[in-house]
Order: sequence, then C-alpha cells, then structure tokens
Amino acid sequence: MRLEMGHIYIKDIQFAAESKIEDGILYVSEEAVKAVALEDEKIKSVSFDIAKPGESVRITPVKDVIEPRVKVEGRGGIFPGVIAKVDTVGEGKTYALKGMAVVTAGKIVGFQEGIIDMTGPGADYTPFSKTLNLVMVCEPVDGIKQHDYEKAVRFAGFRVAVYLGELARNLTPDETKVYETCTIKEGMEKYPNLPRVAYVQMLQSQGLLHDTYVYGVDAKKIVPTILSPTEVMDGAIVSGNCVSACDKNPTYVHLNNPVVHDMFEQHGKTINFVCQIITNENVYLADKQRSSDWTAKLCKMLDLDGVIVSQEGFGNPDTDLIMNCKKIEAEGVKTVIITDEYAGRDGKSQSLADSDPAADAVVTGGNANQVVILPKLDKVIGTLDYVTKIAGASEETLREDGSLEVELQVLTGATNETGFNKLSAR
Amino acid sequence: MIKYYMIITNNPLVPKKLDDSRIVIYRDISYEDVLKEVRDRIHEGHRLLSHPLSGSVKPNETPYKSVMISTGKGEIDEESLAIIENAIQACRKFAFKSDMYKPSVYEDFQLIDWTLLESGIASADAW
Amino acid sequence: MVKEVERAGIPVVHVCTVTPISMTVGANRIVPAIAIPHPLGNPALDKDEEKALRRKIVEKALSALETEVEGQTIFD
Amino acid sequence: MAKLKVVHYINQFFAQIGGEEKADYPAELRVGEVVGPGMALTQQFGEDAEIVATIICGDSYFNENLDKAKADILAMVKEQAPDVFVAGPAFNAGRYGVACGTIAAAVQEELGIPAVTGMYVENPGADMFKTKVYIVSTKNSAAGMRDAVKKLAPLAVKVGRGEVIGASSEEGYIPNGVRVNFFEKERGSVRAVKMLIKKLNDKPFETEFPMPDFDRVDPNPAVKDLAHAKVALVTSGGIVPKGNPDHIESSSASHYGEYDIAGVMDLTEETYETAHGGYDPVYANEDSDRVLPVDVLRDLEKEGRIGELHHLFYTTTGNGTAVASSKAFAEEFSKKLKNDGVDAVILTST
Repeated sequence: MRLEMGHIYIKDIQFAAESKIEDGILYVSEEAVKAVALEDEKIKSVSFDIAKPGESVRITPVKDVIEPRVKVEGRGGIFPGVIAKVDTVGEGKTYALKGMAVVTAGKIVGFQEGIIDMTGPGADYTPFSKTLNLVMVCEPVDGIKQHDYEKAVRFAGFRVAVYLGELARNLTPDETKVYETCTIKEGMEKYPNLPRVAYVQMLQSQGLLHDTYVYGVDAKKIVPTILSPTEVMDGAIVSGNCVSACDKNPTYVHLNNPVVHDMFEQHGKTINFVCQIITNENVYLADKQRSSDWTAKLCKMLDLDGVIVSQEGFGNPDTDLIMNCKKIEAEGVKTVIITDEYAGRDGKSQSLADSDPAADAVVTGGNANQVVILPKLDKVIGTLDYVTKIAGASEETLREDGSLEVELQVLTGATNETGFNKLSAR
Repeated sequence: MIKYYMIITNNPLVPKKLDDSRIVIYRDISYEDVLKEVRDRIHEGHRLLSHPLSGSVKPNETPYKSVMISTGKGEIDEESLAIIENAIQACRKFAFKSDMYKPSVYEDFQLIDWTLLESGIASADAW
Repeated sequence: MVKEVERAGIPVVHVCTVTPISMTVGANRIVPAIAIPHPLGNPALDKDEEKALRRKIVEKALSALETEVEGQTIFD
Repeated sequence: MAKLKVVHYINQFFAQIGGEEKADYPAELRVGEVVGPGMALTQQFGEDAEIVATIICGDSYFNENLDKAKADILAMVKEQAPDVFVAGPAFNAGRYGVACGTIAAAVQEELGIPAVTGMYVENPGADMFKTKVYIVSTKNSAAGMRDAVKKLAPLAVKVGRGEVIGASSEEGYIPNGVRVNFFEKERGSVRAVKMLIKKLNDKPFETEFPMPDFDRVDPNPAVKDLAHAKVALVTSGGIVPKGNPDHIESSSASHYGEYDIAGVMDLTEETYETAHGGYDPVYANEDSDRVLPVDVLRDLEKEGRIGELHHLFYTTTGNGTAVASSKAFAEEFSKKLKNDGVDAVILTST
C-alpha cells in the first residue's frame, strides 16, 4: 500500500469569525466548532480554548489528544468505522495539520487524570506541551451514565478534528512524505537480503476508560490481525482510554505511531518492514493466551526475522507483553520490547509485574513513579478539582504555594510505551 | 447457574450487578487482602481466570478489586501462582490513598472495577 | 534466598513444590516436592509411608548435592 | 566554590611500593601527598577538588587483617575529615577491588562521608558493593586509567557536593538497582529500531532494563564426602517453635528465625508449627517435618549418610519469589552458615 502524507504546518491558532487556514494560521470559528461538538445531544455545553507552547497554562483532566487530518485521495475517510464509513484506509493521499492538536478534557470519573502543562518542568515530560492545542471541555447533560459520557466526548473530539482537517482539503502541503509497503511476495523479491520485520502493537482493551477501537471495533473482541502500517495514519485505531495518563496512547500517538514511522525510515535500507500486527490486553487470562499464541503464529506464518512489541498501560499488560515476547522468541523471531516502569518513588522496587529471560532487549520510557513538582500556573483549562485525587498524586499534592507534587503518572504521554519520547531510565 | 468460575471481590457493586447465576464471594477487606485471598485459593488448587492487576487504576489508589478464579480445584497452577505473587508485590509500590476521596468518587471506582470484571465475564461466558 | 546461600559458597539444594519458581529464583540444584501445604509429606498416607516418602525426597536432595551440575538442574 | 577535600585510597602496587611481594604492606597515611593515580585525579579535579591525603594499604594486608585494617583506615580518614573519599580505581584486580569496595562502603556508612570507587564490572568487588557505593565502571586494566579518571573525578565532586546523581549510563557508574530517569538523545522508537537491527545482525546491544531475578549464581561444586559433611536446613515455609516466640509475621516477615535443634529428633505437633500465612497451615502444624525434614535427617545422621545435621536452622515466611528483604536475610544467615563450617544446605519451600 502506498500513502502520501501531506504535512501542513500550523504556526498559530486564533479564534475568528470564519474557520480557515491561511499562511499557516488556523482560524477557528468558535461558533462552528461548538455546533460540531454539540451535534451529540448528550453534550450539554462545550467551551473552547487555545493553549500555546510556553504559556503559563495547565490543561486537566485530559481525555484524548487528536491530530486533525483529511483524506484527499484514495479509499475511505479519516477514522473509518467511527466518523467515516467503514472502508479500508491507508492508501492514496492524506493531509495532516502538524504542530497542533485537539485536546478533549472533561471529568468522566471522579479520579480522572491527565495533565498537560504548557510550560515548566511538567512541559518537559508531556509531548503535548510542544503542540498548539485547541482544547475543548465538554459538559454532559444531567444524569448521564459514565459510559455514554465517555463515548460522547470521544466522538466529539473526532468530529472537531475531522472538521478542522477538512479546512486543509484544498491546500498545498508544506512537505510530503511517501510511505509504501509491499505485498508479501513483492517484499521477498525486492529485498531478498533484508531482515523481515514487523511491529506488534498491543492495544489497551479492558473496559470503560481502558478501551481502544480498530475500525470502530472494540479491541477486546478482536483476535490479533495484520494491518498495513499506513492504515493507522488514517485513523484506523482510536483511543477510548484515559486512565494511567502517562502510558496510554492518545489517538494522536496512534496517528503518528513512532514505531511505524521509525521502521519506515529503515524500510528498504536495513529492514523490510512487512506489516503491523495488532493484538489486545484483555482482563481474561485465556484471552491473553489466545492472543499471544496468535501473534506468535502470525510472526511465524509471515516468516519474520524480528519484531518490536509495544505495550500500553500498567500491570495487567505486563503479562501480555512477556507472553508475546516469550512466544515470539520461541518461534525464532527476535524481539525488542518497549515498556515503562513502576519502580516506586525511590526507584528501588521491581519495575514490571512480570518478567522473563527471553526479554533481553528492552527499551523503557522511564519510571512513572518519579516525583515532579509542578509550579502553580496562571491559567487552568478544565478543572483542578480532581488533580488532588488523581493517580500518582498524594495527600500533599497541593502544596502551600499552589504547586503540585505529583508522580509522572499523571502527565499525559510522559512515559509512553510506543517510544514516543526521549525519557528513559537506567 | 454458571458454576465453573467464581468472583472474589470487595466491590459492593458486584453482588448488586450479578444475580444468583454467578458465584460471588464478597468480602469487606482491602485490595491487597483480596489478592491474598485469591493467592490462598490458588494454593488450594483453584486457577486464576482474570488478571489480578486488571485496569490502570493503581492498587492503593482504587480500593476495589474483583478477580475471577475457577470453581474447580486441581494441581497447583504455576502460572496463576506467579501472576498473583507478582501482583501482591506490585501493590506495595504505590502510596496508599484509597481513603482520601469524596463519596461520589468511590462510586466511580466501583463502576470502573465492575466494567473491568464485566469484560472478563463476557469472555468467560463465551465458552 | 537460595541464590544468596549459593553465593556464599555453600552448595545448596532447593526442595520446592513449584519448580518454575525455583528456576526463576535462580536455584541450581532443584528437587521437586509434593504439594504446597506439605512439600515433604502427604497426610493421605499413614505415618510410616509418609516418612518413607519424605526420606526419598531428602535422599534425592542429598544425591543432588553430590552431583556436579553445569547450570540449573531439576532432579526428578 | 571552595575546593572539596579528598582522601584517596590506593594499594601498594599503584603507590609503586611493589607488587605481590609487598602486598602485606600495612595501612599508611601520607598527609599532603598525591600518589600514583592521584596525579591524574588531581588534574581532572581542576579547581573543584584536591587530594589532601593518600592512604596506602597492601591488598593482602587489607584482606587478611580486615577488621584492624578497616579500623585503622577509618581512623585516618576521620582525622582528615574530607568532603569525599575516593578509592582506586581497581580495574580488574580482585583483592584490590574488594578492598576499595569494603573501605568506601565503610567510610560512607560509618563516617557519613560520601565515597566513590571504580573498577571493572567483572571485578568481584563490583558485585559485592555496587548497591552500597557508586562504583565507576572502568576497563579491565590500568591502561584504562585516563578513561576511568574522567568519570571518577566528576562523580566524586558530585557526591562530595551532595548533588543529584543522574542515571548510571549518564554518570558512568555500574548499575546499582536504583532506577533513575533521564532524557536520551533519541526517542524510544528509534532506540528500539536500532536495538532490533543490532540484535538481528548478532551485534552486541544493551538492554535498557535488565530483567530482574535472572542474575544467576554459578553452582558450587558438589559435596565430595557427605558422610563427613555438616548439613544445614533452611526453609521459607515458616517453621517455628510452637507459639512462634519471635513473632515471625505470616507473610513478608520483617525478620527471620534462627532456632536450635540440638537434640531434637522429630518435630511434633506439640513442639513446632508454621507461621506462614500463604497456604493451609493445618498439615504443617500437625507435623512440621512435612516442611522441615528433621526426623529423616536425624535418621540419616545416625546411619552415617551425612556427617552431622547443623544444630541451627533458619526460617522465613518469604514465598517462593524473590523479595529484597528475604535476600538481605539470606545474605546474613548465609554468612553465619559459612562461619559455622556448614558444607551443604537443604532449602525447603512450600
């Protein structure tokens, strides 16, 4: 499959009477985006705000982060099975608004987490301090169930992102990148001497606020399957989760999956990037066994030489990660796994809830228990009400001078397990 | 009556959500004690069916935990044992703050624990 | 624990019910035991039989100590 | 900032007193002198620190007169009251490495003066002391002096000033089991792809997180003559005298038990029980031999199959998996077992 990605660099976001993109400036009609968000009757009200890198702004509690995109050529549309109708995506031409994101915020449950600081020490850890953020805070209608509220906010974010992406449909991209994978046979012929490599992505799939969707299908209910790595660039995978903010993949990370991109960098040079394999992280142990058996089986059937396995979340997925690694290695396929650590505040505890000698090549996104002091910032988008109650926060969270003492856990994307960041640990 | 699994839980929502067709053992104990009760039963030969660290809400943050184990007993299941021991150890890495929330937050914790369990039940009932 | 004893320079045999755990904790000489609540016994047997069973395991443990091993070895 | 005061410890060889034939050289303090590798350190310290005294001790002397040597050297260091203590680097010299680790750890623990040392990762002193004191990772011979000093000097200054110490890969010390965050130059996915390519090409690569519990200890040689050997019993099954006199907790015990079984031929329901909370205790309480086979070993002792059953046994309630505290307990009682001349151990777990 061949996908041409057109990048349109956004240098600034401003509210204006009419939505448009001109000279790299995204003008947003507040009225128009509100109308898009409020299409769902479960959302009572929505407010929009802009947060820019370096500003003294804290966004919390963050639910999802989304990069606006538009499909300009080829089958399907962005977020197939969710916003666009079901159709296989990943070929043709897609434009993305780079340097910006739509951030959804809103309290779905009382202990919700997710902080994005646009300045200060927190900004060093969350990757979304570097994007221009259009933040939408959604309030639900009264008496709504958490399930419905979660879904409403999830969809509202996608609708707004798609609306903004559409503004770029007729623009000329600032930069174009081409991503192309071969069929199995083509790849064997074209790169007979390169190792055959795939990316095994584990998707969070445990329940409310712990779910991921593939073409609209709840990932709990999939068996492992293969994708062309270009499919995720059109929104084939979206996030429905926000607990454990530091190591959950927001939709932005799925769209810009760093393993996919960095494997493409080497594709045809040092490796033959064959495909992406997706699998899940269910609660039920027999599901884990089945899924890891299948990933190993797929690796074998595809005659792979090596894979990178990425994780999502804490605890339960450690077991999936080790099962996948062990079984894939047992098929003679070499693995590198990406994880993060919960080594305690002092760094002395056992980092993972499972381990195996087969996992001899590990990349880590750092210790999520590390304490960081976040100074008081001038403006809060969303609400601080819950910050004192979020994961990683302790009773001294809100200190006298208004600063927060928290663990990295609460910062959106801080210890991402797809290798999105530079943070690591030894 | 679905007899081949039972649920050990300290989440009061679970017995309310499930009727007599499921075996629910409700105990008013801590998160860690739920894991220990599960461990003791694994020692007796029950098998672990759902992951004890289900969910990303950390131990000591949420007070609630529901775990599925087999009703039947057999030889001690080594995999179950390894998982539960690791889970109990993992509890101690997190600062205790399950007693610091407003009442409404506990309901949310109960709900999330229930949805995690529910996904396990859905898988189990598919057999 | 077993590793620390070995590290101190004393040959050690681990009599353990769950041998994979024994492997994980790094024991080199491993003798499987009966069951978790009674690793070296079986209450279903009468006293003499039970002691004979226990003696068999202990003897196996002793011969494990007398055997040179390269790496982790389970003496079944 | 004022220059930090440094006391430097080296052996007889690096002090150019002599080789193996001078290894019995007793501890000597040279105030105001910079000796051997101290020159290179001084240069690297620049304006940050200076060596105010050098302590020289022969490797054999140190290890053979451990208590006296340690006490003497500690007194010398105390007198100089430095801001930081530097030992070595010892490279691959085994006894020197152990001496450096021992004295650096002692200075830190007993005098409260921060200390650093350096050695080759396979030096036995590295494994023994890496969790107690920062040990800079060096090459395996003194040819690596320049490289070693480049890492040792700045780390000494940092610990001397009480600054935050970064991750092992940044500072150059041997990983000490404490996980420290830092920012890499490349994002994780790039590092993963590079690691995979190395692994695919059978080139050496370094994992960022070594899997725990898989550090293996090589098996000790077999016991040659069990008929004359002293065999000891250890258990993680929590067997204790009836009434649990030391109150060993039922799980994750905070201490271990040491009990005398001299003259005990059989563990009975009236005399012994288990403190373990992890399994059904009924069977072990009925007959603790089911966990700790004293009865059988007494028979075997009588029959001459073993020389003797050690009169002490050790007990904990650690479950099968490794936990930090049980490791510490085991370190401690293993030392006792060794000192008591125990030739072999039977460790039982539930």
